[in-house]
Parts: sequence; C-alpha cells; structure tokens
Amino acid sequence: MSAFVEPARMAGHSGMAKGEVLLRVDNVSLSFGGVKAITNISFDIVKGEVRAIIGPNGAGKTSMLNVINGFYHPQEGTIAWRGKVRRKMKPYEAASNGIARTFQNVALFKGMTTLDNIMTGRGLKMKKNFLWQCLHWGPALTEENEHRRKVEEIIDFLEIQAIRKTPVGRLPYGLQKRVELARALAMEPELLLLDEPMAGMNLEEKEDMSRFILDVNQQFGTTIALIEHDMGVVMDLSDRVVVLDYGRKIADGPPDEVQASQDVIDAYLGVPHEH
Amino acid sequence: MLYREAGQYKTSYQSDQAIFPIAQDRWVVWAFVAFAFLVVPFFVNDYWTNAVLLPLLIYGLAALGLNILVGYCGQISLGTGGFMAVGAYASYKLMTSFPEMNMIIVVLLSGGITAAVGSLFGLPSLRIKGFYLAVATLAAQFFLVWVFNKFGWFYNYSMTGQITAPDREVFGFLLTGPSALPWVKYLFCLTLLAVFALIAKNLVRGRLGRNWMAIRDMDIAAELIGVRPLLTKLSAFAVSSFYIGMAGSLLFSVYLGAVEVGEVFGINVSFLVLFMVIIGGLGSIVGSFLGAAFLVLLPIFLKNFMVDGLGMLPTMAKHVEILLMGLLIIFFLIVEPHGLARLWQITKEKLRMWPFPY
Amino acid sequence: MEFLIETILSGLMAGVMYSLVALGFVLIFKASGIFNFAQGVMCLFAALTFAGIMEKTGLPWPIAFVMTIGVMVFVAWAVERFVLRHLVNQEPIILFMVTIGLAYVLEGVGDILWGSDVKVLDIGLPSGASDYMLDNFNIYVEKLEVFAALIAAVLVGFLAIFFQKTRIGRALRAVADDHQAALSVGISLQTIWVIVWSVAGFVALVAGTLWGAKSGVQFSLSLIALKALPVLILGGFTSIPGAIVGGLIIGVGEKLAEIYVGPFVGGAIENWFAYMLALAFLLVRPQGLFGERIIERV
Amino acid sequence: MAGSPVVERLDEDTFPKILLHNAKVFADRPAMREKDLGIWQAWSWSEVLEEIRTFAIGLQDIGFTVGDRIAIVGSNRPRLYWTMVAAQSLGGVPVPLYSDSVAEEMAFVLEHAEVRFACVEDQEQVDKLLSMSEDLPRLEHIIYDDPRGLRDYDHTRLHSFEEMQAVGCKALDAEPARDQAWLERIANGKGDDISVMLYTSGTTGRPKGVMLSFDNLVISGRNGNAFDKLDEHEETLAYLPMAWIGDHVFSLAQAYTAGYCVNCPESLETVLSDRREIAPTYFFAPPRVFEGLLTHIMVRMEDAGKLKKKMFDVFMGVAKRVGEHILNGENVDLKDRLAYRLGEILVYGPLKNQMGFTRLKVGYTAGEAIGPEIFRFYRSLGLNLKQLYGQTEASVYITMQPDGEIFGDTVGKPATQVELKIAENGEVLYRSPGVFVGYYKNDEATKSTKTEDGWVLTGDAGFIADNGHLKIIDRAKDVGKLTSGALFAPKYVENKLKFFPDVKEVVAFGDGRDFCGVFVNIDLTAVGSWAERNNVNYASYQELAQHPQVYDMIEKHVDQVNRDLAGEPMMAGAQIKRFLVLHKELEADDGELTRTQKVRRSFIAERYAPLIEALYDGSTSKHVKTEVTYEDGRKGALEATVEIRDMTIHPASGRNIQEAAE
Repeated sequence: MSAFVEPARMAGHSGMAKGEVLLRVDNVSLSFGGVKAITNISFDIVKGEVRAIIGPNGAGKTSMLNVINGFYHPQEGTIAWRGKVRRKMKPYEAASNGIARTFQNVALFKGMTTLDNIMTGRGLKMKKNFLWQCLHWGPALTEENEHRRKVEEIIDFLEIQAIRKTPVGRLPYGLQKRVELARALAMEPELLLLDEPMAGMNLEEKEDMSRFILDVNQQFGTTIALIEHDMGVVMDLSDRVVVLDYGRKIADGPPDEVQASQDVIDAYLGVPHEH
Repeated sequence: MLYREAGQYKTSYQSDQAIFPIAQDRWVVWAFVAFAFLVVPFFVNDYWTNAVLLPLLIYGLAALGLNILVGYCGQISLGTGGFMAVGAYASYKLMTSFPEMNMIIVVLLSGGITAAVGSLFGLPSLRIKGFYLAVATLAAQFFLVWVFNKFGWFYNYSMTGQITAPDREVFGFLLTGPSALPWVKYLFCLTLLAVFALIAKNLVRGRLGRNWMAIRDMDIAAELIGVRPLLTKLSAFAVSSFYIGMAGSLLFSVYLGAVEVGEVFGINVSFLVLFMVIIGGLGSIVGSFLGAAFLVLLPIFLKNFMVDGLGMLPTMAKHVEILLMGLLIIFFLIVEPHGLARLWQITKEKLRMWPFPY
Repeated sequence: MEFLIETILSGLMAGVMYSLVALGFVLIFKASGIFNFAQGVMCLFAALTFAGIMEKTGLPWPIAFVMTIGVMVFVAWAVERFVLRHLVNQEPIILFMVTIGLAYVLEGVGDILWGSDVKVLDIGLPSGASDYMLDNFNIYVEKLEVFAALIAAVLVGFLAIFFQKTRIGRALRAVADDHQAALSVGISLQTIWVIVWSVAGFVALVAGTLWGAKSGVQFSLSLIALKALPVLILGGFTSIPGAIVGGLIIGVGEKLAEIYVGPFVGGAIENWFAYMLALAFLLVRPQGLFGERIIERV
Repeated sequence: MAGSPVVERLDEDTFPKILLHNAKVFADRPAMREKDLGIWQAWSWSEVLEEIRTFAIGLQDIGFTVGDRIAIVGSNRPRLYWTMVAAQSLGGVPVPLYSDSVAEEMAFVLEHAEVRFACVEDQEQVDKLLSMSEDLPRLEHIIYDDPRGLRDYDHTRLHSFEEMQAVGCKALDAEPARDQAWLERIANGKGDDISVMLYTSGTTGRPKGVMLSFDNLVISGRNGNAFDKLDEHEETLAYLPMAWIGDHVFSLAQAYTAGYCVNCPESLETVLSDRREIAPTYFFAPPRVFEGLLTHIMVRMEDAGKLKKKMFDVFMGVAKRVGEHILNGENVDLKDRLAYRLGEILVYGPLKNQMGFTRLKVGYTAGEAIGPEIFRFYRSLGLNLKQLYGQTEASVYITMQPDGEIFGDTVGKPATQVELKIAENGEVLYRSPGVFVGYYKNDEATKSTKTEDGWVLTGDAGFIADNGHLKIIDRAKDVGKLTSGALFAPKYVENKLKFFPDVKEVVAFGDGRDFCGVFVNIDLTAVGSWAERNNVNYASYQELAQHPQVYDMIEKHVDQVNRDLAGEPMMAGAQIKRFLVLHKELEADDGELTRTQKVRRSFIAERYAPLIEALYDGSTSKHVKTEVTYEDGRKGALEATVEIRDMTIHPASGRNIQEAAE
C-alpha cells in the first residue's frame, strides 16, 4: 500500500497557496441565438475550497461550468485563471491547464473498460511518441506501466477494484459516476468541476460520493466546484455557495448564510422575480 | 472448457496488459503463427496463393486499416478503394523510378504516401460527422480514381493506361512479376501482415488507441479531458490510410501484377472492405481478419458450389452470388450486428465460463 | 450567353433528376433515421421491373406501371417485415450497412428476373429538342428533360401536399421527430415504415423511368444514386426543399464546372466535382443548406 | 498415534528464528503476496526479513520492549502479519483483534490485554481506537498501514508503517550495533515464551485471552505440515479474520514452518476472483463457504442449455459413483476410470478452474459440521477436502482426517501427538503439545478448562465411532434428554436438516419435553429459484414460507432426516415429531442470530413462545405477531398464521455409524 500521488505534487501545478483566487469569472454573459443563458455573472473560486453552484432547473449552472472549461465562449466578460485573464480557449486547452470535470449525464466511453476509461484521463500526462507506441516497448511500455500504477492508485482510492476490467456500459449508474470521477482525477486537476455528482444515487451511494469528494479535496488539495441539487449535501460539503436563478447570480457566500437569504428561498419556492 | 485460468496470476502490469493474458490463448496463437510461417509455405501452390491466401492477407491488411478508422475512431470512410489506389500507384512509381529499392521499403513508402493523402482527406472530419463524413470520403474515392486515370504521369504514359509490376526481388527472391514463386509472395505478405497487426494492436492498447476510442464513444467528453480532436482523428486517418496504402501496394505489385484503376480500386472495393470490417467486427483486430476471410472465402465457395456443383451458368451464378451476398450480409447484421469478432468472443467467454452458461 | 443559359438549363434538368433520387433518401432518413444506400438500386430495380414487365408480357405501359408500383410496395413490405423489424434500436452504421446489403439483393434479384442487358424503356415520352425554345430563344433543350422536370415538380408538389395535409403524412413527419408521438397518432411504426418505403419506392420508380427513358435501363442507373449523395450533403439529410435546391445546385454546378473548369484539368470531372463542391460547402456550413445550427450540449 | 511421525524439535523454536532461517534457506522464494494496485506484489523471504527488521527497530524507537503487547486490527494485510513477528522479535506479544467487532468489545480486549501499541489497517480502525482513547489510558501509539485520509491527523501518537520503517532504517544505518542487538534478542527467545494472545469471543461472558507459546504453535504447525506433506511450494489465501486461530496457524505458523507463500486478497469483494487467480494448493474454509460455492454452481447450472445440463448431470453421476474411490486410490474398473477421465476434461476440471481449486493439494473445513452431500461433492471432483476438529486452546489441531480415511460425518482421528478421551458426560477431552498456556489474567477459567495433568475440556459432546474416528454431536451443555430419556442433541438434528439447500436455519426443541419439534427457516435463494421454476407465485418471504407446496417440500426433508436418525442407535429417539416453517427470516439485527450467524436458541424460545406452545399443544396452526427491525433501524410488526405439521416416527433400525458414513 503506498501513498497516493503526493499531495504536494497534486496541488502544485501553479505553486499557488491555499486561499488565493484560482479562477475569477467577471461579468460573464452567454446567450444562444438571443436566448440569454447567463447574465452578467461574477464570482470567484479560491484555491483549495469546495465551491457549490446551486439554483433551480434552468438557472444556467451547467452553462456556467461549460464556460469555465472552455466549451462555451461567453459573449461578454472575462475569465481569469490563476490571476491571468484567459483568452478564448478550446476545452482540451482548459484540460491541459488543469481543469477537469464530470458530467450531469454520465459521459463515459461506453466501449471501454473502467481501467481504459481512467487511463484515457492520463493521456495529457503521457508523452512518448508515436513510434514508441507502435512498439509498445521500451520507454512507451515503461510510461504505460507508470501511468497504470497511478490509475491503480485512483482505483484503490475510489474503491473500484472489483470492476477494474468491466466494460463501463455494464456498470450500474452509481458506479459509472464513480468511474467518471476517477477519470477526472486521473488528470490530476487543479480545479475539478462536478456537474451533479450525486444525481440519481441512493442514500448510501450519496454518502460514499460525499466522502470521496471530501477526501479528494483534503487529500490532494484539489479545488472543487460542484453543482448539486441535494441541499443537504451542498451544506455538508461546500465552503462557499453561489446561487443562480434565471442566469443571474442571486446570492454568494457561506452555506448557512446563503440558506438564510430571502432571495434564495424565493427562487426555490418559485416566487416570481422582479428582475 | 479448455481454459484453466486458475493459478495464472499477474505480478506485473506488463503481463496483466499482455495481448493474450491467458496462457491457453498464447499457446494457441503461437501454434497458429508457427503453422502459418513454418508449415504452410511448404505446401502452397499457385492456386492457393492466388485464389485464397494472398487476397486473404491483403484484404486482411486493408480491413485492419479501415477498422482502425471506423471501428476504433468511429469515423466512417467510403474512400478505401481510392486510398488503395494511391498505395498501388505510389509503389508503381517507386518501383519504376528506383529499380534498386528494396520491396519492403517500397511498400512502406507507399503506405506513407497514402497516409499523407489520407490525412488530407481526413481534414473535414473535424467539422463534419457521421454520414456527412462518409459522403465526403466518397469524394476522395472518385477524385483519386479520376486523377489516376487522367494523368499519364501516374501510369508512365503506358498505352493501355494500366500499370504493370516489374520484376523485383526481396532478399534475393523474386517477389513480383509473373515468374515470382508463390511461397515468396505468401511469406512476404504474411510477414507484413503479422508485423503490422502487432503494431496495430500496440497502438490500440496504448494512449493513441484510447484517444481514438474516446473520440468514438463520446467526442465531447474526450475533448474535455484533453484529447485534441483534430490531431486524434487525423492520426486515425493517417494510420488507417497507411495500412490501406500498403494493402493497395501489395494488391498491385504482389498479387495482381497489373492494374486498371477503375476496375480494381472502384467504389465496390470500398464497400467490400467496409463489409469485411462490419462483418468481422468493429473495433477488433481479429475481427478484421475474420471478416476478410469470410468475404474472400465465401464467393469462392459459392462459385464452386453453384457452377461446379449445380452446373449453373457463370453469369447466372454471378447474379445469384450477388443476391446471396446481400442476403448474407443482411442476415448477419440482424443476427450479430457486432460481427464475427463478437461471436468469437462469446465462444471464448463460453469456453472460459464452462460448464456455466454465463 | 445562349451557351451559358443552355448549360444552366441542362444542369437544372439533370439536377431535377438528382433531386428525385435525393428525395427518396430524405423520405426514408426522415422517417426512420436510416441512410438508405439502396435508393439508387431501387431506381434501377424499379425501372428494370417496369421495362421487364412490358417486355415479357407486352402489356401497355400504364398497366405495367401500376404493376411495378405493386412490386415496389411489396419490396417495402418485405424490407420492413424481414429486415427493419429485426433491427430496431441498432446503431446507424449497422442500418446503413444493411441497406448496402439490400442493394446487393435488389440488384441480384433484378438481374436474375430480368437479365442484365441494357433495356430500352419506351413509354412514349416526348423526345428531341424543344422547337419552341430553339426558335424563340435559340436555346437547345431536350423535350424529355423538360418533361422530366415537370413530372418531378408535380411529384414534389404532390409529396408536399401529402406531408402537409394528410393524416398519414403528418404521422410520417411526427415519426421523424419522435417515435412515441407517431404511435399516439394511432399508426403503428411498422405501417409507417412500409408507407415510407413504398413512397420512396414510387419516387424511385418515377426517377428510374425518366432516367431509363433517357439513356436506357442499365446498371449505371444505380450509380446516379451516388450522385444524389452530395445533393443530400448540400441540402441536409432531413430537408425536402433542401433535396430539391441541392439537386439543382449540383446539377448546374456540375455542368458549369465541366465546361469552364474541366478543360484545364483534362476533363471528365463530372464524377467527383459534385462531391468536392459538397465537401467545400460542408466545411463552411456543416449543417447543410436547410439544416438547423447544432448547439452541442453536455 | 495416527498419521505421520512426530516432528523433531528443531533449533528454530520461535517465529523470529524461523524467519531468519527461512530468509537464508528460501531466500528468494516468495513468502507473501498481496494483490494491490491491480497486480500481485510479492515479497521473498529475505525481503520479508528486511521489512520486519526495519519495522522492529522503528518499533523499538517508540519504546516497544520485552513484554509489551501490540494490538493488531484489520483485514489480512502483509504488514499486519509482519507486525506480529516484529513484535515477537522484540520479546513482545501480538494481540490480533476482530476488526469488525464493536468498539465496546474491542475496548474491553485492549484494556484487558494492557496493550500500549496498536497496529491497524486504515483510517476506519484509527478512528475507532481514537474514539475510545479515554477508556484506554494505556494505549500510547497507533501505527497505521494505509495513510489515506489520515494526513491531517495529529501525529504525535500516530505513525505510518512506512515512517516507522524509515526510522528503523535510519537507526540501523546510524548504529549498526542495533542490528546485532536485535539478532541477539531473537536468539535469546525461547520456545515456551508467549507467542500470541488470541481472544475467543465466547457465547457467554467476556472474551478470554488464550495465551499460546511458540512451542504450541511451532510444533502444531510442523505437525500439520508433516501430516499433509506441505512444503515451501504451497500457496494459500489469507482471507479469514487474523484474530482467529485458524488463520494464525494457516497463514503464519504453518507458513513459517513450511516456508510457503501466503496471499492476501485485494479487497473483500474480490476474494473469489483473487482465489481463482492464485489457485491455492492449501486452503481452508468454513462449511458455509463450500455450501455457498455449491449452491452457486447448482443455481448457475440451472440456466444452462439442455445438452450441457445433461452432460453435467451425467458426469456428476459418474463422479458421485466413483470419484471418491478414485481419490482414495481404491480399485475402480477401467470403464468408470475412463468416464471419470473424460469428466475431468469436460466438467470437473473446468469446475475446479472456476472455483480456483485447480492446484488444490489439500483443503480443510472445520468450525461446524459440513453437509455430507456437500462434502462428498467436492471430494468426488477429485478435491482432497478434509475435515478437522480443532480449538484455539489446542492451536487448532485436535483431530484430522488422514488421507484415505475420510468420512463425511466424523471429524477424523487424533492429530499427531494428540491424546483424546471422552468424559462420563460425553464431553471430549484432549492433551497435546499445542495445548495453550492459559487464559490471560483468568486463572479461574484456565483451571476449569485445563486439568492439572494437561487435559483440556472441549465443551463438545461426542463419541469415538467404531472406526476410531471422533464424532461430535453437539455442545456438551446443550445435549439434553427427552422425557422418554432418549438423548437429544439439538444441533445434531438441526445440522441434518440444514444440509438441505432449501433450509437455511433450524431451531430444534426437545430438552425436557415429550418429543423433538423444530422451527425451519427456508433459504430464500434456493426456494425462490425453486418457486420460479415451478411457477409458484409469492409476494413476500412470508408468503413463500407459508406456501403449502413449500411445506410439502420441507416435510419430505424432515422425513428424510427422521429416517437417518432412525438409523443411528444413539439418536433414533430424537426424531422430529412436529415442525413448522417460520414466517420470518432469523436475523442478527433482531438478536435471533449471533453476529457470526449462529442461532440463539434461548432467545428464540422466548421470542416465539406462542409458537413453541403450539408446537407442543397439538394445534395445527397459530396466529402470531412478531416485532421486526428493518435495515434502517425502524421497527415494525409482522403478522402471520403459521402452519404446524405432524411427522411419522420411524422405528430405529440400528445400523452402525460406519455403514452410515459409507
């Protein structure tokens, strides 16, 4: 039994200390053919925290994540990553910058095994060239084995040893979600975006998942931004919460504060808003 | 049933990730390889090489190449015929321009040239997907065939417009031309196929292969974990075209000897190879060979059966053959859409689980 | 100037034929998501059957025509009963491959039944140049082509009405969007497929007849189907107007290219020009002419 | 004395000494493997020595010294096994605990054993220990194996195993003399030093700490190895609790004395596949494991195609007829031999492969009686499965079945160097080199268990059958008498019935009553699949249990048991006169079973008093209401009308034991 990836190395992408602003979203607006999905939203994510993004259905939460990892490009506003304003970037560039994510509807590679899915997440860290890969020998083999070991550490961490070689299509939903988290972790991200990591899970699975999320945050110092509907989970897990409603930000702060906010209560109760 | 996996424990990732992790599989494969390399060459004659073995090996190689693109990377291509033509014409030009060049180099270079052409036609794959892409690859098919027909430089301005393979040797044995010995041709193709099948397997179980499959299974998610779509798709086009180019090169230089582009590398070849891949099994190396074997052997069998067995007229037999091929393909897709490879896998699973049903 | 107009007109005429084949594709794709590669062979098969019936039985063409429609409906039924029914929920590529298999079957059956020699399809369609155009505008146009264009136009109009106004037509459109919705209309999916394939068969028959009347019924007829593919790309797989407009664009573009570009590259570029055109077009507008812009979601 | 010759007493009389010896003799042979991070990580004997050496020195550095005790809590991990020998090398005593025991029980043992150190598997166990640190003033240091989740803990009393080894390494580098001192300390160890303390969770009262000396374990281990000719080439799987004497002997005592390799599975869920990968040559499992495997095989075969099922049945028939004879090396005619050979290829071989028994040299089952059918099934496949009778107090071995003398219903002849006798009241007594030193801090219990001249009371009633094999019938204190004076051994009756796969649990009553009556609990899996095959519809367990067809089936089983009992002179009087099928599954959550899934007869008698009354008052049905606890802790009530059936009693036929066994 060996220690999982050294915490120092995981957190050390940018050499940023805990508490510094890792990502800042400034006045971002996004629309699709005239339909506003996000309107003038600003908030930040601080290194080492668990940040929750909540809000009723259609509040623009997933769009927000999509903006953060470069899948959508906002028409207005800027995004600063590690203190630098980011140019328009492709999702894979965001990935190589240390942003990983999971999806609301599990987006695993259905034709592959659990192991291969997670290995795919190591792709960015693997450097051996095409010719070595053809031979699957020498440096390429060594590299493959090194990364397999890292992946095994993640498998061990998330306790999915028993399904290592199972094609993910055959797994129950809860386990699929866990594999997806594993795949994201394999990227050793600095910022981990989780889009409803507990959707459709039973109580036990939710508890497990909460524990894993906290462990990831504590063990590796990974900053986490998550969207979640289960308020109990949000209150337990997160350090700060930002609340969206109809594409606008209506609250931002520690969980208990946000929970007490009248705007938030109204939004969840469906009280018509005055904007 | 014959599997005895108990006690085969892995102490390294290398052995765990081996191509054949189960000892019994390894034995069978080694026996098969030994048979193909050490026994068959002593018994081959012209009929067997020309009618069965060479087409099987060469189409096997082409199917393998196409499977990389379609089965592993999920990009449909109908341009196989055109790409094979590139390989064929490339090797013709190389053989005639550099008579001293080793045939292995010729074949590899032909593959390389095809890979370059293939990547070029793969460029649209970044923007278009699915059937749109399939149709786009048809452009390659028609365009390439037209080019080889139109420009005399490609066929050295020969009167017939055909290209004919000159006599070339490999390690002192005559490989091409009418008087080449069957076993030389057979071993040459077999070696290439074996080596490149291994390389293909290595690729698909490595990083590149996983990226291909990631793009195939869920391209958006793949991109979000850092897979670069264009690079990945282009690499699939390139590798796939490399294999197909080599197959085209072999088909022309070793197998047929003389080629007229429209006849040999027409759209029908594109379909034939695609069928091999589908019937063999998408995303399976062994499936590519099974598919090739099935579609090479089936017509021979049908023809022998109908013409020699039932005394049918050859033209009628041809019609019936087309009909039967069509029916078989439909039947196959209905019964096992995942191809022979899946049947193979199920059989293997059954044997492994024996005596249990699942 | 006249030459240009002549070229454009002849392109438009050829384009109409492409549109007809493309229409068959679109109908089936819309209703079942199947990329029916056999559409071209269906044209051949229909024309072959039509000509074969007339040749073997000597019946007048309208009766033979109706009989051929019957055969195409039978084909549609058989396809549904023996093929599609067993392939519900399969991946698109599998369905696509099945239609290639189907193409083989139709070709084989056609050849076995009617032989593979070229057949003349003479049903008294007008032929020769249109004197009116020649006299008044000094433009050479084949009467047959004008006639074909008219037929195609009528057919398109007929289909438009069929889809907009009739209950079945509406069900067909619904099924394209949502299989459940179609069921709620009260028509089984199987029936809908049979109808769609029948209509596609009918369109194939018309296209095959017109084409066959022009240049004889032979195997190359099935290759025009391939020409319909770039049309589809241009027009979008699901758009009927797209199929029409796309066909016209391809027809005209092809003829123009042959005359104005062909000579520089050694001619005979008709075979691939349409594809290149479509490809170039796709790179600019991946969703086709009439397709909707795709917003990707995760 | 039966079996193999007595093993010579060797110079290496403690495990640390044996370790040094093995590291020399078996240097590069694997001593231990663990499936970790997807592959089997292996340690050779010489590597194990280094691991233990550095850890021991590290342990010394935090103050571990002669006479200290170290608790070991966790599942089977190599490092936990090493900790035991490391502690022994320093003159300390390891105290392995059941990792799933509740905090209160654990606290008692820790306190009672006066442990100052604990080596645990992971965060879960660390948390458990920290949570009761107030009750454990003596506990000074906790060492953990898996660092996960423990990074932010206060590390003043907490150490990672790796860190301990690093400290040890550094100390050895700095002062090479430390190594010399360590080796001397090992050399000074004596065979009669205490090797380990194992706490037995008695059915009543507080757990007792059984002190076993090196002599006890080393001699027992060597005897066990000699008995089955085990050597350094064996492979075993360590998957049973480390606190249990069986695991201690199989995975440590015998492994060290024979030099064979112990394999630790990856996790609890993967034990099956891990066993298959390793294919142990020497394997132990309690009967329920073998039962489970057999049920699993049968259920899966139910779904097989007709032809395959037929083939399976035919060859299983062949195996049943001749398999055991072939295994015992008896004469079997050529035709059967060939059929069996073919069956080996088609059925037995693949089955053994599936179970991971392809390489099995000898397998043992003990702890409870195993169903003769189950036992025979495995033996007929050619697996040398045997039974033994043992106790913690005996360092396991009391009786064993020698090759060629295997009987399903007896537990074998006295093991090497074991003497056996039966007391007046039927209780079994033994004397052997393995007999424990005493209960820790409990002389009273020691005295009541071990006589002055070294005889140990097993607490089990039994008799020695004509063939010289011991037969256990029940716990001595549970054996009672019917009013007719006939002997009534409830467990004996219960086990007979439990051997039917349809029956999950049985509770027999009869002591001081007119006749024997039983409660039956059906096995939901087996009966459920039977119901499915026979189109019996049911909505709940309760409905299935009370289904007339189910009753018919159980009635047949009960009748079969009565016929069996009638054949045994001592037991014929205790045939089952009336039975009922319980409407509710007996559950540990409701207190009806112990945590180890044993029936708590007296509790059940109290809880289902109305049913017992009905059993003996002749009524044919009874309406009852039972309180149940659901999984989430809620309580509810279950109501049912339970049917009671009468049985025919068969006249005693008086066959003797040996015939019955054949």
